[in-house]
Amino acid sequence: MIEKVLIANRGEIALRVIKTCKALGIKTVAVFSDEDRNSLHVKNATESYYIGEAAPAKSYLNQEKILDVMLSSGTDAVHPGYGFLSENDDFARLCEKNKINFIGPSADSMNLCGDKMRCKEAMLKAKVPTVPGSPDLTKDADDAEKIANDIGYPVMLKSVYGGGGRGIRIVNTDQELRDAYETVTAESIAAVGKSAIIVEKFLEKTRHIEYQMCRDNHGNAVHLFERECSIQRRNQKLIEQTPSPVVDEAKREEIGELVVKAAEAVDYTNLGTAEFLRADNGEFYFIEINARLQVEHPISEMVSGLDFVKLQLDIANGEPLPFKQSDLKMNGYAIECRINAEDTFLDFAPSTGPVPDVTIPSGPNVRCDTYLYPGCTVSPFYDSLMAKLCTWGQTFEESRLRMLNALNDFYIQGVDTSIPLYKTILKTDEYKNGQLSTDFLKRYDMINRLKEDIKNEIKEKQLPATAAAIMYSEFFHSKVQSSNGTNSNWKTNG
Amino acid sequence: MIEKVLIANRGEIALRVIKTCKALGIKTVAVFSDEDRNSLHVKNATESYYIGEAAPAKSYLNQEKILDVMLSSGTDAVHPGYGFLSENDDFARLCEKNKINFIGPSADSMNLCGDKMRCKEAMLKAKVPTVPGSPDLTKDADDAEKIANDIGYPVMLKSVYGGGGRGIRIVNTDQELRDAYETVTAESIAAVGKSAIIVEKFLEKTRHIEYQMCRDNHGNAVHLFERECSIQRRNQKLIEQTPSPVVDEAKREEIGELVVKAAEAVDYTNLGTAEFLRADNGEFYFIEINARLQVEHPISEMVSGLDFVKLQLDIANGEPLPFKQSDLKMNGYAIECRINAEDTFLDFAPSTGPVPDVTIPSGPNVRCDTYLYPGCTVSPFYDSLMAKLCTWGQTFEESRLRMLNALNDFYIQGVDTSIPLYKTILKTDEYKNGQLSTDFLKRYDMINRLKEDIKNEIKEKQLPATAAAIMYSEFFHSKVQSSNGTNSNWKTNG
Amino acid sequence: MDFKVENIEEIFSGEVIKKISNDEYLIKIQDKEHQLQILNINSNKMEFVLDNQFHSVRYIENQTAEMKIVLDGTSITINMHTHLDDIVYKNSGGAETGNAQLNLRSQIPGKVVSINVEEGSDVKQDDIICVLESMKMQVSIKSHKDGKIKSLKIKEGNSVNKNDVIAEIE
Amino acid sequence: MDFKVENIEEIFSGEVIKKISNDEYLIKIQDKEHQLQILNINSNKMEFVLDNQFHSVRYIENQTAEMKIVLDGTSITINMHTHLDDIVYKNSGGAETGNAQLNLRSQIPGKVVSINVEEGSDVKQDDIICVLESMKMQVSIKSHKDGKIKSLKIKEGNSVNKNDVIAEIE
Repeated sequence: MIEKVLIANRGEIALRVIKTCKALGIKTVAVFSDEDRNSLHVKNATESYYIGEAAPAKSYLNQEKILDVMLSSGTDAVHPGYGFLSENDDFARLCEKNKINFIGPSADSMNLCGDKMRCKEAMLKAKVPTVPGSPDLTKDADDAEKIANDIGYPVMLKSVYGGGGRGIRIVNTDQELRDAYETVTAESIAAVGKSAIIVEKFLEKTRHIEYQMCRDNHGNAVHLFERECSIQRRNQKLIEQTPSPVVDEAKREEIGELVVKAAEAVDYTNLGTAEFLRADNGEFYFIEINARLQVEHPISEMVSGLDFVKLQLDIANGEPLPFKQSDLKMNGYAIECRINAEDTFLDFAPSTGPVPDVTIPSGPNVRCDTYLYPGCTVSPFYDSLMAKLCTWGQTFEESRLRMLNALNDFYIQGVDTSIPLYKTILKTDEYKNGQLSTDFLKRYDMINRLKEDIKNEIKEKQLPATAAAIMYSEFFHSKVQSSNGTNSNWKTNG
Repeated sequence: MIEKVLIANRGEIALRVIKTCKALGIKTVAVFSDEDRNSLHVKNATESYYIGEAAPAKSYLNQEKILDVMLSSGTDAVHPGYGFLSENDDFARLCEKNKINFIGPSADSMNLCGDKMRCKEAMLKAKVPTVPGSPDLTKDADDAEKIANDIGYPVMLKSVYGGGGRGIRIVNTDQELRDAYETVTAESIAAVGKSAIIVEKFLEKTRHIEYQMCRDNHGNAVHLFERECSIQRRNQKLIEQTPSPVVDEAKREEIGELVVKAAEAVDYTNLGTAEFLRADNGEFYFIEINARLQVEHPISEMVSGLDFVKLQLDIANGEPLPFKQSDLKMNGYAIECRINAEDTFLDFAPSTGPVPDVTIPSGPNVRCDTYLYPGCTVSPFYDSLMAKLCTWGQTFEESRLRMLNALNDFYIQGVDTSIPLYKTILKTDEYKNGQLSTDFLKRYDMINRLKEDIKNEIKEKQLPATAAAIMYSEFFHSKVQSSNGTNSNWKTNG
Repeated sequence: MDFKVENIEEIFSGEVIKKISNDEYLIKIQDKEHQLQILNINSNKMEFVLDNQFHSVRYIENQTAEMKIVLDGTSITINMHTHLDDIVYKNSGGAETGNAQLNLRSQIPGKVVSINVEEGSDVKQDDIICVLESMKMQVSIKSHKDGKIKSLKIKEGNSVNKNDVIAEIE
Repeated sequence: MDFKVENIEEIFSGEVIKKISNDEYLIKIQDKEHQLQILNINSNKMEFVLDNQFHSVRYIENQTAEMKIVLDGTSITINMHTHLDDIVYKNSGGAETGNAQLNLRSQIPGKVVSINVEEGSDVKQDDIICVLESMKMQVSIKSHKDGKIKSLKIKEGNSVNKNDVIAEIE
């Protein structure tokens, strides 16, 4: 039985894991870099250990150091979160060797999932359809160019070690391909220390639909329904929802059966995600397995009623799944907005710095997973996800309205955020009608519509804004001129 | 269609109503007394109007003033919340006369529900079993004493206008009865401006189980399951849960059918609550109808997935219920703890004053309805409920563990709270096993067990507490003596 | 320095041994050394890590020999002195307790709704002296002993705070 | 006083007419009177009720003729002057824009991972000058015009803030 879990991560996901462990009476061990000395995960864990400098390679990716902490603190299990070491099979193997329960799939299965080519082969063997593309890793940019010309532009360059949209570029010409090849290589090396690139046909007007996989150590497997994550920027998800507007009960079951096959094909254990592209003609193509808990898992928790971290712990403890597929029912509609620190109008460039004040939305069927607190700092060393705002409703409309309300309540001082963009998106007919695709933002000209919305919002606030300016002048510029009488006429200065 | 709602209330329930209205795009009008100038309901509503002095009679009970605001602000509906004017049929009639949609039952139905004697008659006629007691209102203390001697002590004195446990006393002797008669009269007059008292047999080791009633203007009625509210102090609910551990599917249906009959017997419309005592032998006795939204409605929202305020608005708009009884399924387990400002060790005496700091718990399946914010004040003019902390779980155990976790996270500086008591209660085997009764606290000696828990908790914290004291002395008493060198030895002063 | 935590018998000795760096200290409690790192501190509040465990403390009230803190959400009173054994606690004396006590104090804040006695009245223990209203509750304040009302310190309609004197009873 | 809210054409005149009580004011905006009550105020923040509507404003930045505020969560810039019509906005000049601009500035904060040019190099518009890394993303900074690198203001491995000069290009 797991009694003490080290969380090899930071930010909201570390807090998320701590929350469930605390409720279950399981001790938690946090690790932190210089940058995270004052972070909430350090304060909420049972114990906290310093592991090095801010740069991930010096701390959150430092396997030896993390292993030291696990051994010296008497930890019996490790939760890797997402990113960092979560899909590093070397780390999983290191834990296995040191008899530390790695909460996730086995190192071998993770290795197979991470190797996009071998994984694809396994899927083809299991009759799970995949996207047309290079049969193997590219040797170099020349090789990639040759394959691209064979299958025809546009193609996608993809680091097999990438994840969450990083290490991916869509290119239309040989020159673009050559530039991108270098960048993807560099990003992949910076993120996980290695790089290997494949080329795939880029399908247009596709939807990103993924399935939560769940398989125990005894071979029992189920899927926990789909999530549609089509609203993206730079191949990274922005807004997710479940159920998908284009998946009905029959389709859910049909693809769900493929997902169970996929999990079996790679001998996957614990929770994971099978990602699919859905072409405009309704066909589903397997793209990859994410061998970890996803950022967007809360919306699946909301519609399934399950606590996924508890489920992960139970599976890691060797317990058999407590349910069969037929026991699982989807209940209601959930939406997640990823609240990023970024400047929407500057091609989503990162925005970092101190956050002197923050108001976190709350209320019935609103959930906000975040590391933010008044006085915290958004660090340039880690990714731009500050908060995950999720809402649930008995209908999609209820969920959408709650999200709009919660977005309005969310105030983050000091950094640019994606909140205004989401307000605009959620109000469009295209979003309401479920006309989703991975190029949603461009297709429907969202950035310009956001600009229009902001202009209108300011226009509506002209009167109180002017009043606020008047009172400021009154109080902080002309104080000396004022009389104290209750009914005296004050003159404005100027 | 309702477009603008005045909320004739304050505190958490005003905020609760505003939340749903906002999401639905309905404008809200808040009213506030001198004491509430800086309260959150004033800040969150679309418009806010001052209505008078702190004492409820001068503001929140001032019907004329509130009507003025409704008429001048162009309000088309009023939500009364609970307490204050919520069960005042004169106010409901005043609204009806002025063509303002009162969100609740008709004035006539409310009058019938509020008159406990006539209501009881109606129930007897509809074959809904009731508690043995006085056939009519008592004329005076003498009359009450006579009835008490007829049915035998212990008896309960109950103001027919009371609610939420106020205006109720259990007495064992003639002398106690005479003292209590005066107090109950005074309390009832203070709260609602009038008083009339009945005497009822007091049943021992009973459970308080209530059903959410729901009936539209077209005669469609359902129940939205039960809540068990047996853990009480001074006849006021402290902890509620749903489902009740002693209600199974068959019992739920059986009593549920009585509830629908009860609603029909008094021509009840909108949401309300039918309260029952469940004797130790399993019999249910109807006690009264609460003709309003209850404090504890969130736990029923959690297991039904419904938004009760939205449902209230829809019914008030004349819409037919969108579901039949057979469409409704209970999902999971929910618990509510009422976080009161009171001193558990001083017979739950009120505790009031400024709250310089507060930490509100949050997280998956945790909901906290509260008016608290850092820097707010708990006023002696209004009731002691500061927050309603609710948790949901797929199992009762999951809900209980989440509640314990959330109670641990809840920090309220400056006033005494019932949080420590709830932590103790939730950890007992008696609570876990569902051995509930309205005398739970006394029966299981909870106050002494709380004392023991607090002692142990402090013992566990001896080491860090001593460290905190050492560092305080170091920093704020001996600063002058200290050297600034990095490795210098500091001497403690002493 | 000696420290005694509330009603726990044990007395702890404690001191700072060494300042390791700007925010790190080595402290000794009952002959055992502990590492302590301060995350932030002001006169009301400190966040610190003790032996790799995070704690948050609010300093509520400080007197020479007594300190009230809230540690990780728990209220704790700490007595401290160079040699705690020598001190006669102020609470252990007989003053102001039980029958000898002159003042009847209110243990709750509230508004005086009625006064049931006059100056000079004879009262028995548990006789109602006055009724207060707070948070819509009526609470009776009863005499703590048999005696005579020497003086009344309240008026109808006025507010009283917690610990205010209601009456002197001799 | 005249006020102009961001890029909205209209110019509003506004003034305080009367102080009604300690925290209540009568103000006039565009010839219409409004009641304003202050709930609390300090130099960074004000909460007020205007015509029975609550608003919260944070004063982020204040200069003589320009004020940046966050009103109910929305960032707004307000220009103000006795007679706003007379002012030539500093932003309407041609300095530091387009082709004439000497400085290439970074619009994001980040660490310099590579520099692709040297001082004296000839560059074309959109040529990559350097690559920054921030939040695990690599972002290329491109030349804003054709020209020659007069000086480079960055070093590999260093951090740059938003608006820092990357290079002078002439």
